Amino acid sequence: MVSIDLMRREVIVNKRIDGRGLSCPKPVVMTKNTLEEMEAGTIEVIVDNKPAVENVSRFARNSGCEVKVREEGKNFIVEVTKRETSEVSKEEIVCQVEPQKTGKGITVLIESDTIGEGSDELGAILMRALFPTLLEASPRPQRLIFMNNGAKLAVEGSIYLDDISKLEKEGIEIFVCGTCLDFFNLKDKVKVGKISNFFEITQILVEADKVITI
Amino acid sequence: MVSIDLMRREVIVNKRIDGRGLSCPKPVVMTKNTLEEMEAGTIEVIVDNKPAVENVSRFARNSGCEVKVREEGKNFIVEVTKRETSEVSKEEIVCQVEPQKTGKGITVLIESDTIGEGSDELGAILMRALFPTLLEASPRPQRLIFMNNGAKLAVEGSIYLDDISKLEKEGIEIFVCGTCLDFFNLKDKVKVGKISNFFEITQILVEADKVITI
Amino acid sequence: MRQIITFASIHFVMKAEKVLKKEGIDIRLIPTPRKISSDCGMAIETHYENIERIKTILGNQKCSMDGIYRFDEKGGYSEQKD
Amino acid sequence: MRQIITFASIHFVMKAEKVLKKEGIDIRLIPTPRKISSDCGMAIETHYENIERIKTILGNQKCSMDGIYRFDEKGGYSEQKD
Repeated sequence: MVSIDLMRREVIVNKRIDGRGLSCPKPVVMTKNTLEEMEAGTIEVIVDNKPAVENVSRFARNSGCEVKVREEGKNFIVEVTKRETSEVSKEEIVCQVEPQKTGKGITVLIESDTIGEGSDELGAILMRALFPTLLEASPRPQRLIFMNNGAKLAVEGSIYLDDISKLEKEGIEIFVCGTCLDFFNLKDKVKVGKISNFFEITQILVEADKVITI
Repeated sequence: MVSIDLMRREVIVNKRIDGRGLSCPKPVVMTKNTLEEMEAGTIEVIVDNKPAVENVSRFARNSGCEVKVREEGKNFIVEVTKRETSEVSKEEIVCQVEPQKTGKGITVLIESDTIGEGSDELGAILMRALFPTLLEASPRPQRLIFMNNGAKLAVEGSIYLDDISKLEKEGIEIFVCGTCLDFFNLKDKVKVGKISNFFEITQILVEADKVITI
Repeated sequence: MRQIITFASIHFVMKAEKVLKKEGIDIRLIPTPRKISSDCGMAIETHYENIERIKTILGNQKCSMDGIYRFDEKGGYSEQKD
Repeated sequence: MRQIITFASIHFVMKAEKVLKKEGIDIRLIPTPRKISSDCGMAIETHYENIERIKTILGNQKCSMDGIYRFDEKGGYSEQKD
Protein backbone atom coordinates (compact mmCIF):
# COMPACT_ATOMS: atom_id res chain seq x y z
CA MET A 1 0.00 0.00 0.00
CA VAL A 2 2.78 2.41 0.94
CA SER A 3 4.61 1.96 -2.33
CA ILE A 4 1.48 2.70 -4.33
CA ASP A 5 1.02 5.84 -2.30
CA LEU A 6 4.57 6.92 -3.02
CA MET A 7 4.11 6.35 -6.72
CA ARG A 8 1.06 8.56 -6.75
CA ARG A 9 3.05 11.49 -5.43
CA GLU A 10 5.58 11.21 -8.20
CA VAL A 11 3.06 12.17 -10.87
CA ILE A 12 4.33 15.03 -13.00
CA VAL A 13 1.73 17.76 -13.06
CA ASN A 14 1.78 19.62 -16.35
CA LYS A 15 -0.62 22.34 -15.37
CA ARG A 16 -2.59 23.67 -12.44
CA ILE A 17 -5.99 25.28 -12.86
CA ASP A 18 -7.38 27.48 -10.14
CA GLY A 19 -11.14 27.12 -10.06
CA ARG A 20 -11.63 28.47 -6.55
CA GLY A 21 -14.46 30.93 -6.11
CA LEU A 22 -15.82 30.09 -9.54
CA SER A 23 -19.17 28.51 -10.11
CA CYS A 24 -20.03 25.83 -12.63
CA PRO A 25 -19.56 25.64 -15.57
CA LYS A 26 -16.41 27.78 -15.29
CA PRO A 27 -14.03 25.25 -13.70
CA VAL A 28 -15.30 22.63 -16.14
CA VAL A 29 -14.80 24.91 -19.14
CA MET A 30 -11.25 25.71 -17.97
CA THR A 31 -10.58 21.99 -17.59
CA LYS A 32 -12.01 21.28 -21.01
CA ASN A 33 -9.91 23.99 -22.71
CA THR A 34 -6.73 22.79 -21.04
CA LEU A 35 -7.39 19.17 -21.92
CA GLU A 36 -8.03 20.13 -25.52
CA GLU A 37 -4.74 22.03 -25.72
CA MET A 38 -2.58 19.25 -24.35
CA GLU A 39 -1.59 15.96 -25.94
CA ALA A 40 -1.33 13.83 -22.86
CA GLY A 41 -0.37 14.44 -19.28
CA THR A 42 -1.72 15.39 -15.90
CA ILE A 43 -3.40 18.56 -14.73
CA GLU A 44 -4.60 19.55 -11.32
CA VAL A 45 -7.81 21.50 -10.86
CA ILE A 46 -8.19 23.24 -7.50
CA VAL A 47 -11.75 23.90 -6.44
CA ASP A 48 -13.37 24.83 -3.17
CA ASN A 49 -16.62 22.93 -3.17
CA LYS A 50 -17.84 19.38 -3.63
CA PRO A 51 -20.23 19.98 -6.53
CA ALA A 52 -17.31 21.46 -8.48
CA VAL A 53 -15.32 18.32 -7.72
CA GLU A 54 -18.18 16.23 -9.06
CA ASN A 55 -18.70 18.36 -12.15
CA VAL A 56 -15.04 18.46 -13.12
CA SER A 57 -14.58 14.75 -12.35
CA ARG A 58 -17.60 13.74 -14.37
CA PHE A 59 -16.46 15.73 -17.36
CA ALA A 60 -12.95 14.30 -17.14
CA ARG A 61 -14.19 10.73 -16.79
CA ASN A 62 -16.51 11.19 -19.76
CA SER A 63 -13.47 12.35 -21.68
CA GLY A 64 -11.69 9.08 -20.96
CA CYS A 65 -9.30 10.66 -18.45
CA GLU A 66 -8.24 9.17 -15.18
CA VAL A 67 -9.43 11.11 -12.16
CA LYS A 68 -8.10 11.27 -8.63
CA VAL A 69 -9.33 13.59 -5.93
CA ARG A 70 -7.63 14.70 -2.74
CA GLU A 71 -8.41 17.27 -0.12
CA GLU A 72 -5.99 20.04 0.74
CA GLY A 73 -7.20 22.16 3.63
CA LYS A 74 -10.56 23.58 2.64
CA ASN A 75 -9.94 22.91 -1.03
CA PHE A 76 -10.13 19.89 -3.25
CA ILE A 77 -7.63 18.96 -5.89
CA VAL A 78 -8.89 17.02 -8.86
CA GLU A 79 -6.01 15.33 -10.62
CA VAL A 80 -6.89 14.63 -14.24
CA THR A 81 -4.66 12.49 -16.39
CA LYS A 82 -5.15 12.63 -20.12
CA ARG A 83 -3.90 9.67 -22.13
CA GLU A 84 -3.14 9.52 -25.82
CA THR A 85 -6.40 7.63 -26.16
CA SER A 86 -8.55 10.07 -24.21
CA GLU A 87 -11.15 11.93 -26.22
CA VAL A 88 -12.25 15.23 -24.76
CA SER A 89 -16.01 15.00 -24.40
CA LYS A 90 -18.06 17.05 -26.85
CA GLU A 91 -21.17 16.66 -24.75
CA GLU A 92 -22.85 19.57 -23.10
CA ILE A 93 -21.29 20.42 -19.76
CA VAL A 94 -23.48 19.27 -16.90
CA CYS A 95 -23.65 21.46 -13.81
CA GLN A 96 -24.86 19.50 -10.89
CA VAL A 97 -26.24 21.90 -8.34
CA GLU A 98 -25.24 21.93 -4.72
CA PRO A 99 -26.70 18.81 -3.12
CA GLN A 100 -29.91 20.05 -1.52
CA LYS A 101 -29.56 17.85 1.48
CA THR A 102 -27.01 17.73 4.22
CA GLY A 103 -27.92 14.08 4.39
CA LYS A 104 -26.13 10.86 4.06
CA GLY A 105 -26.63 10.29 0.37
CA ILE A 106 -27.71 7.06 -1.20
CA THR A 107 -27.65 3.76 0.62
CA VAL A 108 -27.96 0.52 -1.33
CA LEU A 109 -29.48 -2.34 0.64
CA ILE A 110 -28.56 -5.76 -0.70
CA GLU A 111 -30.68 -8.47 0.87
CA SER A 112 -29.94 -11.37 -1.40
CA ASP A 113 -27.20 -12.86 -3.54
CA THR A 114 -29.32 -12.47 -6.65
CA ILE A 115 -31.39 -9.62 -8.06
CA GLY A 116 -35.07 -10.13 -8.57
CA GLU A 117 -37.27 -13.16 -8.73
CA GLY A 118 -37.73 -15.66 -11.50
CA SER A 119 -34.36 -17.07 -12.44
CA ASP A 120 -31.60 -17.21 -9.85
CA GLU A 121 -29.09 -17.78 -12.64
CA LEU A 122 -30.16 -14.51 -14.27
CA GLY A 123 -30.39 -12.86 -10.84
CA ALA A 124 -26.74 -13.70 -10.21
CA ILE A 125 -25.78 -12.15 -13.57
CA LEU A 126 -27.68 -9.00 -12.64
CA MET A 127 -25.83 -8.84 -9.32
CA ARG A 128 -22.52 -9.11 -11.13
CA ALA A 129 -23.47 -6.12 -13.24
CA LEU A 130 -24.47 -4.07 -10.21
CA PHE A 131 -21.13 -3.27 -8.57
CA PRO A 132 -19.13 -2.16 -11.63
CA THR A 133 -22.02 0.01 -12.80
CA LEU A 134 -22.45 1.55 -9.34
CA LEU A 135 -18.82 2.60 -9.55
CA GLU A 136 -19.56 4.60 -12.70
CA ALA A 137 -22.94 5.96 -11.65
CA SER A 138 -23.37 9.57 -10.62
CA PRO A 139 -24.17 10.42 -7.89
CA ARG A 140 -22.44 7.46 -6.39
CA PRO A 141 -24.08 5.74 -3.45
CA GLN A 142 -22.28 6.41 -0.19
CA ARG A 143 -23.11 3.21 1.63
CA LEU A 144 -23.85 -0.42 0.88
CA ILE A 145 -25.47 -2.79 3.35
CA PHE A 146 -25.33 -6.56 2.93
CA MET A 147 -27.91 -8.68 4.74
CA ASN A 148 -29.06 -12.33 4.77
CA ASN A 149 -27.70 -14.07 1.63
CA GLY A 150 -26.27 -10.70 0.61
CA ALA A 151 -23.68 -11.06 3.38
CA LYS A 152 -22.20 -14.01 1.50
CA LEU A 153 -21.04 -11.64 -1.22
CA ALA A 154 -18.49 -10.15 1.15
CA VAL A 155 -16.74 -13.33 2.23
CA GLU A 156 -13.82 -15.44 1.10
CA GLY A 157 -14.42 -17.12 -2.23
CA SER A 158 -17.10 -14.69 -3.35
CA ILE A 159 -16.81 -13.79 -7.02
CA TYR A 160 -17.93 -10.27 -6.10
CA LEU A 161 -15.04 -9.57 -3.71
CA ASP A 162 -12.88 -7.64 -6.17
CA ASP A 163 -15.75 -5.44 -7.28
CA ILE A 164 -16.94 -4.70 -3.75
CA SER A 165 -13.38 -3.99 -2.60
CA LYS A 166 -13.01 -1.53 -5.46
CA LEU A 167 -16.11 0.32 -4.25
CA GLU A 168 -14.68 0.41 -0.74
CA LYS A 169 -11.38 1.79 -2.02
CA GLU A 170 -13.32 4.54 -3.76
CA GLY A 171 -14.70 5.63 -0.42
CA ILE A 172 -18.02 3.84 -0.40
CA GLU A 173 -18.75 2.42 3.05
CA ILE A 174 -19.55 -1.27 3.14
CA PHE A 175 -21.55 -2.71 6.03
CA VAL A 176 -22.09 -6.43 6.46
CA CYS A 177 -24.75 -7.74 8.83
CA GLY A 178 -22.82 -9.45 11.61
CA THR A 179 -25.68 -11.66 12.68
CA CYS A 180 -26.00 -12.89 9.11
CA LEU A 181 -22.31 -13.81 8.97
CA ASP A 182 -22.65 -15.49 12.35
CA PHE A 183 -25.71 -17.43 11.19
CA PHE A 184 -23.87 -18.76 8.14
CA ASN A 185 -20.70 -19.40 10.21
CA LEU A 186 -18.83 -16.96 8.00
CA LYS A 187 -17.79 -14.39 10.56
CA ASP A 188 -14.07 -15.13 10.22
CA LYS A 189 -14.28 -15.35 6.45
CA VAL A 190 -15.42 -11.80 5.78
CA LYS A 191 -13.02 -10.04 3.41
CA VAL A 192 -14.49 -6.63 2.77
CA GLY A 193 -16.48 -4.06 4.70
CA LYS A 194 -17.29 -3.49 8.32
CA ILE A 195 -19.20 -6.01 10.39
CA SER A 196 -22.25 -4.16 11.54
CA ASN A 197 -25.06 -4.57 14.05
CA PHE A 198 -28.79 -3.99 13.78
CA PHE A 199 -28.78 -0.58 15.43
CA GLU A 200 -26.18 0.70 13.04
CA ILE A 201 -27.90 -0.77 9.99
CA THR A 202 -31.28 0.66 10.93
CA GLN A 203 -29.66 4.01 11.65
CA ILE A 204 -28.00 4.02 8.23
CA LEU A 205 -31.31 3.26 6.57
CA VAL A 206 -33.22 6.00 8.33
CA GLU A 207 -30.55 8.66 7.85
CA ALA A 208 -30.02 8.00 4.14
CA ASP A 209 -31.43 10.50 1.66
CA LYS A 210 -32.52 7.55 -0.39
CA VAL A 211 -32.43 3.79 0.01
CA ILE A 212 -32.24 1.61 -3.06
CA THR A 213 -33.32 -1.87 -2.10
CA ILE A 214 -32.03 -4.54 -4.42
CA MET B 1 -62.57 9.53 -29.25
CA VAL B 2 -63.81 12.73 -30.86
CA SER B 3 -67.32 12.17 -29.64
CA ILE B 4 -66.13 11.71 -26.06
CA ASP B 5 -64.22 14.94 -26.33
CA LEU B 6 -67.29 16.78 -27.57
CA MET B 7 -69.33 15.41 -24.74
CA ARG B 8 -66.80 16.68 -22.26
CA ARG B 9 -67.26 20.22 -23.45
CA GLU B 10 -70.97 20.06 -22.83
CA VAL B 11 -70.45 19.78 -19.09
CA ILE B 12 -72.54 22.33 -17.24
CA VAL B 13 -70.31 24.27 -14.89
CA ASN B 14 -72.22 25.26 -11.79
CA LYS B 15 -69.59 27.52 -10.32
CA ARG B 16 -66.18 28.99 -11.02
CA ILE B 17 -63.63 29.61 -8.32
CA ASP B 18 -60.77 32.01 -8.91
CA GLY B 19 -57.73 30.79 -7.03
CA ARG B 20 -55.17 32.78 -8.98
CA GLY B 21 -52.54 34.54 -6.95
CA LEU B 22 -53.54 32.63 -3.84
CA SER B 23 -51.26 30.21 -2.08
CA CYS B 24 -52.20 26.88 -0.57
CA PRO B 25 -54.37 26.12 1.36
CA LYS B 26 -56.65 28.94 0.13
CA PRO B 27 -57.70 27.49 -3.25
CA VAL B 28 -58.27 24.14 -1.54
CA VAL B 29 -60.37 25.71 1.22
CA MET B 30 -62.48 27.55 -1.36
CA THR B 31 -62.95 24.31 -3.27
CA LYS B 32 -63.91 22.50 -0.09
CA ASN B 33 -66.48 25.12 0.93
CA THR B 34 -68.07 25.15 -2.50
CA LEU B 35 -68.25 21.37 -2.66
CA GLU B 36 -69.88 21.27 0.77
CA GLU B 37 -72.53 23.77 -0.28
CA MET B 38 -73.58 21.98 -3.43
CA GLU B 39 -75.47 18.72 -3.85
CA ALA B 40 -73.92 17.50 -7.05
CA GLY B 41 -72.50 19.15 -10.13
CA THR B 42 -69.37 20.55 -11.61
CA ILE B 43 -67.16 23.43 -10.52
CA GLU B 44 -64.09 24.89 -12.14
CA VAL B 45 -61.16 26.08 -10.08
CA ILE B 46 -58.75 28.42 -11.86
CA VAL B 47 -55.23 28.44 -10.48
CA ASP B 48 -51.93 29.73 -11.78
CA ASN B 49 -49.40 27.15 -10.62
CA LYS B 50 -48.87 23.42 -10.76
CA PRO B 51 -48.65 22.74 -7.02
CA ALA B 52 -52.09 24.36 -6.66
CA VAL B 53 -53.40 22.05 -9.38
CA GLU B 54 -52.00 19.10 -7.46
CA ASN B 55 -53.35 20.24 -4.10
CA VAL B 56 -56.85 20.97 -5.35
CA SER B 57 -56.94 17.76 -7.42
CA ARG B 58 -55.78 15.63 -4.55
CA PHE B 59 -58.41 17.05 -2.23
CA ALA B 60 -61.15 16.60 -4.82
CA ARG B 61 -60.16 13.03 -5.57
CA ASN B 62 -60.05 12.20 -1.87
CA SER B 63 -63.58 13.58 -1.71
CA GLY B 64 -64.74 11.09 -4.32
CA CYS B 65 -65.06 13.73 -7.03
CA GLU B 66 -63.99 13.33 -10.60
CA VAL B 67 -61.12 15.60 -11.61
CA LYS B 68 -60.08 16.89 -15.00
CA VAL B 69 -57.37 19.45 -15.62
CA ARG B 70 -56.79 21.64 -18.65
CA GLU B 71 -54.46 24.53 -19.38
CA GLU B 72 -55.74 27.91 -20.44
CA GLY B 73 -52.95 30.32 -21.27
CA LYS B 74 -50.79 30.60 -18.18
CA ASN B 75 -53.50 29.23 -15.94
CA PHE B 76 -54.82 25.80 -15.14
CA ILE B 77 -58.46 24.90 -14.82
CA VAL B 78 -59.32 22.07 -12.49
CA GLU B 79 -62.75 20.73 -13.30
CA VAL B 80 -64.24 19.01 -10.27
CA THR B 81 -67.42 17.01 -10.59
CA LYS B 82 -69.26 16.12 -7.43
CA ARG B 83 -71.59 13.14 -7.59
CA GLU B 84 -74.44 12.30 -5.26
CA THR B 85 -72.12 9.73 -3.80
CA SER B 86 -69.12 11.99 -3.27
CA GLU B 87 -68.20 12.72 0.30
CA VAL B 88 -66.26 15.89 0.89
CA SER B 89 -63.07 14.88 2.64
CA LYS B 90 -62.82 15.78 6.32
CA GLU B 91 -59.11 15.18 6.33
CA GLU B 92 -56.63 17.91 6.95
CA ILE B 93 -55.80 19.83 3.80
CA VAL B 94 -52.41 18.91 2.49
CA CYS B 95 -50.29 21.61 0.92
CA GLN B 96 -47.66 20.11 -1.24
CA VAL B 97 -44.91 22.64 -1.71
CA GLU B 98 -43.30 23.38 -5.00
CA PRO B 99 -41.27 20.28 -5.89
CA GLN B 100 -37.96 20.93 -4.20
CA LYS B 101 -35.87 19.00 -6.60
CA THR B 102 -35.17 19.40 -10.26
CA GLY B 103 -34.48 15.69 -10.04
CA LYS B 104 -35.75 12.67 -11.74
CA GLY B 105 -38.79 11.96 -9.60
CA ILE B 106 -39.90 8.54 -8.54
CA THR B 107 -38.58 5.37 -10.12
CA VAL B 108 -40.40 2.10 -9.60
CA LEU B 109 -38.17 -0.95 -9.83
CA ILE B 110 -40.11 -4.11 -10.67
CA GLU B 111 -37.97 -7.19 -10.11
CA SER B 112 -40.56 -9.92 -10.33
CA ASP B 113 -43.87 -10.82 -11.94
CA THR B 114 -45.54 -11.00 -8.56
CA ILE B 115 -45.51 -8.68 -5.55
CA GLY B 116 -44.15 -9.90 -2.27
CA GLU B 117 -43.50 -13.26 -0.73
CA GLY B 118 -45.98 -15.82 0.47
CA SER B 119 -48.53 -16.56 -2.20
CA ASP B 120 -47.63 -16.12 -5.85
CA GLU B 121 -51.31 -16.23 -6.72
CA LEU B 122 -51.96 -13.27 -4.45
CA GLY B 123 -48.72 -11.66 -5.63
CA ALA B 124 -50.00 -11.71 -9.21
CA ILE B 125 -53.27 -10.08 -8.14
CA LEU B 126 -51.29 -7.36 -6.37
CA MET B 127 -49.24 -6.75 -9.50
CA ARG B 128 -52.43 -6.35 -11.52
CA ALA B 129 -53.56 -3.67 -9.11
CA LEU B 130 -50.24 -1.81 -9.31
CA PHE B 131 -50.32 -0.27 -12.79
CA PRO B 132 -53.86 1.16 -12.81
CA THR B 133 -53.32 2.65 -9.35
CA LEU B 134 -49.94 4.13 -10.30
CA LEU B 135 -51.76 5.94 -13.08
CA GLU B 136 -54.01 7.64 -10.56
CA ALA B 137 -51.40 8.27 -7.89
CA SER B 138 -50.06 11.75 -7.25
CA PRO B 139 -47.21 12.48 -7.77
CA ARG B 140 -46.90 9.94 -10.51
CA PRO B 141 -43.68 8.00 -10.86
CA GLN B 142 -41.61 9.12 -13.81
CA ARG B 143 -39.87 5.88 -14.63
CA LEU B 144 -40.48 2.16 -14.38
CA ILE B 145 -37.75 -0.46 -14.63
CA PHE B 146 -38.50 -4.10 -15.31
CA MET B 147 -35.89 -6.70 -14.36
CA ASN B 148 -35.65 -10.50 -14.08
CA ASN B 149 -39.18 -11.98 -14.21
CA GLY B 150 -40.49 -8.43 -14.27
CA ALA B 151 -39.27 -8.15 -17.87
CA LYS B 152 -41.87 -10.74 -18.83
CA LEU B 153 -44.63 -8.24 -18.05
CA ALA B 154 -43.59 -6.15 -21.05
CA VAL B 155 -43.72 -8.85 -23.71
CA GLU B 156 -46.27 -10.29 -26.09
CA GLY B 157 -49.05 -12.16 -24.34
CA SER B 158 -48.60 -10.39 -21.01
CA ILE B 159 -51.91 -9.55 -19.34
CA TYR B 160 -50.26 -6.33 -18.10
CA LEU B 161 -49.45 -4.97 -21.56
CA ASP B 162 -52.49 -2.69 -21.85
CA ASP B 163 -51.91 -1.17 -18.44
CA ILE B 164 -48.19 -0.63 -18.94
CA SER B 165 -48.77 0.87 -22.39
CA LYS B 166 -51.26 3.26 -20.85
CA LEU B 167 -48.59 4.42 -18.40
CA GLU B 168 -46.16 4.92 -21.27
CA LYS B 169 -48.73 6.94 -23.22
CA GLU B 170 -49.11 9.17 -20.18
CA GLY B 171 -45.42 10.01 -20.38
CA ILE B 172 -44.00 7.55 -17.87
CA GLU B 173 -40.74 6.11 -19.18
CA ILE B 174 -40.57 2.32 -19.30
CA PHE B 175 -37.20 0.56 -19.25
CA VAL B 176 -36.86 -3.18 -19.74
CA CYS B 177 -33.62 -4.98 -18.85
CA GLY B 178 -32.21 -6.15 -22.18
CA THR B 179 -30.13 -8.95 -20.69
CA CYS B 180 -33.22 -10.29 -18.96
CA LEU B 181 -35.16 -10.38 -22.24
CA ASP B 182 -32.15 -12.01 -23.85
CA PHE B 183 -31.97 -14.60 -21.06
CA PHE B 184 -35.62 -15.54 -21.49
CA ASN B 185 -35.30 -15.43 -25.32
CA LEU B 186 -37.92 -12.69 -25.41
CA LYS B 187 -35.94 -9.88 -27.00
CA ASP B 188 -38.06 -9.80 -30.16
CA LYS B 189 -41.31 -10.16 -28.22
CA VAL B 190 -41.08 -6.98 -26.20
CA LYS B 191 -44.14 -4.79 -26.79
CA VAL B 192 -43.72 -1.80 -24.53
CA GLY B 193 -40.85 0.32 -23.24
CA LYS B 194 -37.23 0.78 -24.15
CA ILE B 195 -34.69 -2.04 -24.00
CA SER B 196 -32.07 -0.89 -21.52
CA ASN B 197 -28.59 -1.88 -20.40
CA PHE B 198 -27.00 -2.13 -16.96
CA PHE B 199 -25.27 1.24 -16.99
CA GLU B 200 -28.49 3.00 -17.86
CA ILE B 201 -30.52 1.11 -15.26
CA THR B 202 -28.05 1.80 -12.44
CA GLN B 203 -27.87 5.46 -13.45
CA ILE B 204 -31.67 5.74 -13.36
CA LEU B 205 -31.69 4.23 -9.86
CA VAL B 206 -29.09 6.61 -8.44
CA GLU B 207 -30.48 9.75 -10.03
CA ALA B 208 -34.09 9.15 -8.95
CA ASP B 209 -35.42 11.24 -6.08
CA LYS B 210 -36.85 8.02 -4.75
CA VAL B 211 -36.80 4.37 -5.72
CA ILE B 212 -39.76 2.13 -4.94
CA THR B 213 -38.71 -1.50 -5.21
CA ILE B 214 -41.55 -3.88 -5.90
CA MET C 1 -70.49 1.12 -21.50
CA ARG C 2 -68.18 -0.28 -18.82
CA GLN C 3 -69.66 -2.51 -16.25
CA ILE C 4 -67.89 -3.27 -13.00
CA ILE C 5 -68.74 -6.21 -10.84
CA THR C 6 -67.65 -6.39 -7.22
CA PHE C 7 -67.44 -9.38 -4.94
CA ALA C 8 -67.28 -9.94 -1.21
CA SER C 9 -63.90 -11.62 -1.30
CA ILE C 10 -60.81 -11.87 -3.48
CA HIS C 11 -61.44 -15.61 -3.69
CA PHE C 12 -64.73 -14.99 -5.48
CA VAL C 13 -62.99 -12.56 -7.85
CA MET C 14 -60.30 -15.09 -8.71
CA LYS C 15 -62.83 -17.86 -9.19
CA ALA C 16 -65.07 -15.63 -11.31
CA GLU C 17 -62.11 -14.60 -13.48
CA LYS C 18 -61.13 -18.20 -14.07
CA VAL C 19 -64.66 -19.36 -14.88
CA LEU C 20 -65.53 -16.40 -17.12
CA LYS C 21 -62.29 -16.55 -19.10
CA LYS C 22 -62.87 -20.25 -19.64
CA GLU C 23 -66.26 -19.35 -21.10
CA GLY C 24 -64.53 -16.92 -23.44
CA ILE C 25 -66.11 -13.81 -21.98
CA ASP C 26 -64.11 -10.61 -22.37
CA ILE C 27 -63.34 -9.45 -18.85
CA ARG C 28 -60.54 -7.66 -17.05
CA LEU C 29 -59.39 -7.76 -13.47
CA ILE C 30 -59.01 -4.21 -12.11
CA PRO C 31 -58.50 -2.61 -8.72
CA THR C 32 -61.95 -1.68 -7.41
CA PRO C 33 -62.43 2.00 -8.32
CA ARG C 34 -62.11 4.41 -5.44
CA LYS C 35 -65.68 5.59 -5.91
CA ILE C 36 -67.20 2.18 -5.27
CA SER C 37 -67.24 1.04 -1.73
CA SER C 38 -66.38 -2.59 -1.69
CA ASP C 39 -64.83 -4.95 0.79
CA CYS C 40 -62.71 -6.39 -1.94
CA GLY C 41 -59.80 -4.55 -3.56
CA MET C 42 -60.17 -6.12 -6.98
CA ALA C 43 -63.18 -6.15 -9.25
CA ILE C 44 -64.09 -7.42 -12.70
CA GLU C 45 -64.65 -5.07 -15.59
CA THR C 46 -66.61 -6.07 -18.65
CA HIS C 47 -68.89 -4.75 -21.34
CA TYR C 48 -72.56 -4.17 -20.76
CA GLU C 49 -73.55 -6.89 -23.20
CA ASN C 50 -71.90 -9.62 -21.16
CA ILE C 51 -73.71 -8.95 -17.90
CA GLU C 52 -76.65 -11.31 -18.26
CA ARG C 53 -74.44 -14.19 -19.32
CA ILE C 54 -72.08 -13.51 -16.46
CA LYS C 55 -74.95 -13.49 -13.98
CA THR C 56 -76.07 -16.88 -15.22
CA ILE C 57 -72.62 -18.41 -15.19
CA LEU C 58 -71.64 -17.10 -11.78
CA GLY C 59 -75.05 -18.02 -10.38
CA ASN C 60 -74.48 -21.62 -11.41
CA GLN C 61 -71.03 -21.53 -9.81
CA LYS C 62 -72.38 -20.15 -6.54
CA CYS C 63 -69.89 -17.34 -6.94
CA SER C 64 -71.99 -14.54 -5.52
CA MET C 65 -71.59 -11.01 -6.77
CA ASP C 66 -71.65 -8.08 -4.42
CA GLY C 67 -72.67 -5.27 -6.76
CA ILE C 68 -72.84 -4.33 -10.41
CA TYR C 69 -71.98 -0.80 -11.40
CA ARG C 70 -72.47 0.90 -14.73
CA PHE C 71 -69.84 3.49 -15.68
CA ASP C 72 -70.47 5.95 -18.48
CA GLU C 73 -67.69 7.42 -20.56
CA LYS C 74 -67.61 10.55 -18.43
CA GLY C 75 -66.69 8.53 -15.39
CA GLY C 76 -70.16 8.79 -13.90
CA TYR C 77 -71.59 5.58 -12.55
CA SER C 78 -74.69 4.08 -11.05
CA GLU C 79 -75.35 0.92 -9.18
CA GLN C 80 -77.55 -1.55 -10.93
CA LYS C 81 -79.94 -3.19 -8.55
CA ASP C 82 -81.63 -6.43 -9.37
CA MET D 1 -3.42 -5.64 -21.36
CA ARG D 2 -7.14 -6.24 -20.82
CA GLN D 3 -9.02 -8.03 -23.48
CA ILE D 4 -12.80 -7.94 -23.66
CA ILE D 5 -14.83 -10.49 -25.56
CA THR D 6 -18.43 -9.85 -26.47
CA PHE D 7 -21.10 -12.32 -27.49
CA ALA D 8 -24.42 -12.17 -29.27
CA SER D 9 -26.42 -13.46 -26.31
CA ILE D 10 -26.17 -13.84 -22.55
CA HIS D 11 -26.47 -17.59 -23.05
CA PHE D 12 -23.17 -17.65 -24.96
CA VAL D 13 -21.55 -15.55 -22.22
CA MET D 14 -22.71 -17.94 -19.53
CA LYS D 15 -21.61 -20.98 -21.49
CA ALA D 16 -18.24 -19.42 -22.28
CA GLU D 17 -17.69 -18.54 -18.63
CA LYS D 18 -18.43 -22.08 -17.54
CA VAL D 19 -16.24 -23.70 -20.17
CA LEU D 20 -13.30 -21.34 -19.74
CA LYS D 21 -13.30 -21.53 -15.94
CA LYS D 22 -13.35 -25.30 -16.21
CA GLU D 23 -10.24 -25.04 -18.38
CA GLY D 24 -8.62 -22.94 -15.66
CA ILE D 25 -8.41 -19.76 -17.71
CA ASP D 26 -8.43 -16.55 -15.73
CA ILE D 27 -11.52 -14.68 -16.87
CA ARG D 28 -14.06 -12.30 -15.38
CA LEU D 29 -17.68 -11.60 -16.26
CA ILE D 30 -18.25 -7.85 -16.54
CA PRO D 31 -21.01 -5.58 -17.78
CA THR D 32 -20.17 -4.75 -21.40
CA PRO D 33 -18.38 -1.39 -21.28
CA ARG D 34 -20.49 1.53 -22.42
CA LYS D 35 -17.98 2.29 -25.19
CA ILE D 36 -18.49 -1.05 -26.89
CA SER D 37 -21.72 -1.47 -28.73
CA SER D 38 -23.01 -4.95 -28.14
CA ASP D 39 -26.36 -6.64 -28.11
CA CYS D 40 -25.42 -8.39 -24.93
CA GLY D 41 -25.16 -6.66 -21.57
CA MET D 42 -22.37 -8.83 -20.19
CA ALA D 43 -18.95 -9.58 -21.60
CA ILE D 44 -15.87 -11.57 -20.64
CA GLU D 45 -12.66 -9.91 -19.59
CA THR D 46 -9.32 -11.67 -19.72
CA HIS D 47 -5.63 -11.11 -20.26
CA TYR D 48 -4.14 -10.77 -23.69
CA GLU D 49 -2.15 -13.99 -23.32
CA ASN D 50 -5.30 -16.11 -23.04
CA ILE D 51 -6.96 -14.97 -26.22
CA GLU D 52 -5.66 -17.62 -28.61
CA ARG D 53 -6.49 -20.45 -26.22
CA ILE D 54 -9.97 -18.99 -25.65
CA LYS D 55 -10.57 -18.79 -29.37
CA THR D 56 -9.70 -22.46 -29.76
CA ILE D 57 -11.80 -23.61 -26.81
CA LEU D 58 -14.86 -21.57 -27.71
CA GLY D 59 -14.53 -22.55 -31.36
CA ASN D 60 -14.74 -26.19 -30.37
CA GLN D 61 -17.79 -25.44 -28.23
CA LYS D 62 -19.55 -23.60 -31.07
CA CYS D 63 -19.87 -20.68 -28.70
CA SER D 64 -19.40 -17.90 -31.18
CA MET D 65 -17.81 -14.64 -30.15
CA ASP D 66 -19.14 -11.34 -31.37
CA GLY D 67 -16.09 -9.14 -31.00
CA ILE D 68 -12.72 -8.94 -29.26
CA TYR D 69 -11.56 -5.62 -27.90
CA ARG D 70 -8.17 -4.70 -26.54
CA PHE D 71 -8.15 -2.18 -23.72
CA ASP D 72 -4.93 -0.55 -22.64
CA GLU D 73 -4.35 0.52 -19.07
CA LYS D 74 -5.30 4.04 -19.90
CA GLY D 75 -8.83 3.05 -20.93
CA GLY D 76 -8.24 3.29 -24.65
CA TYR D 77 -9.43 0.38 -26.72
CA SER D 78 -9.43 -1.04 -30.20
CA GLU D 79 -11.34 -3.82 -31.85
CA GLN D 80 -9.28 -6.77 -32.86
CA LYS D 81 -10.33 -8.15 -36.19
CA ASP D 82 -9.51 -11.63 -37.17
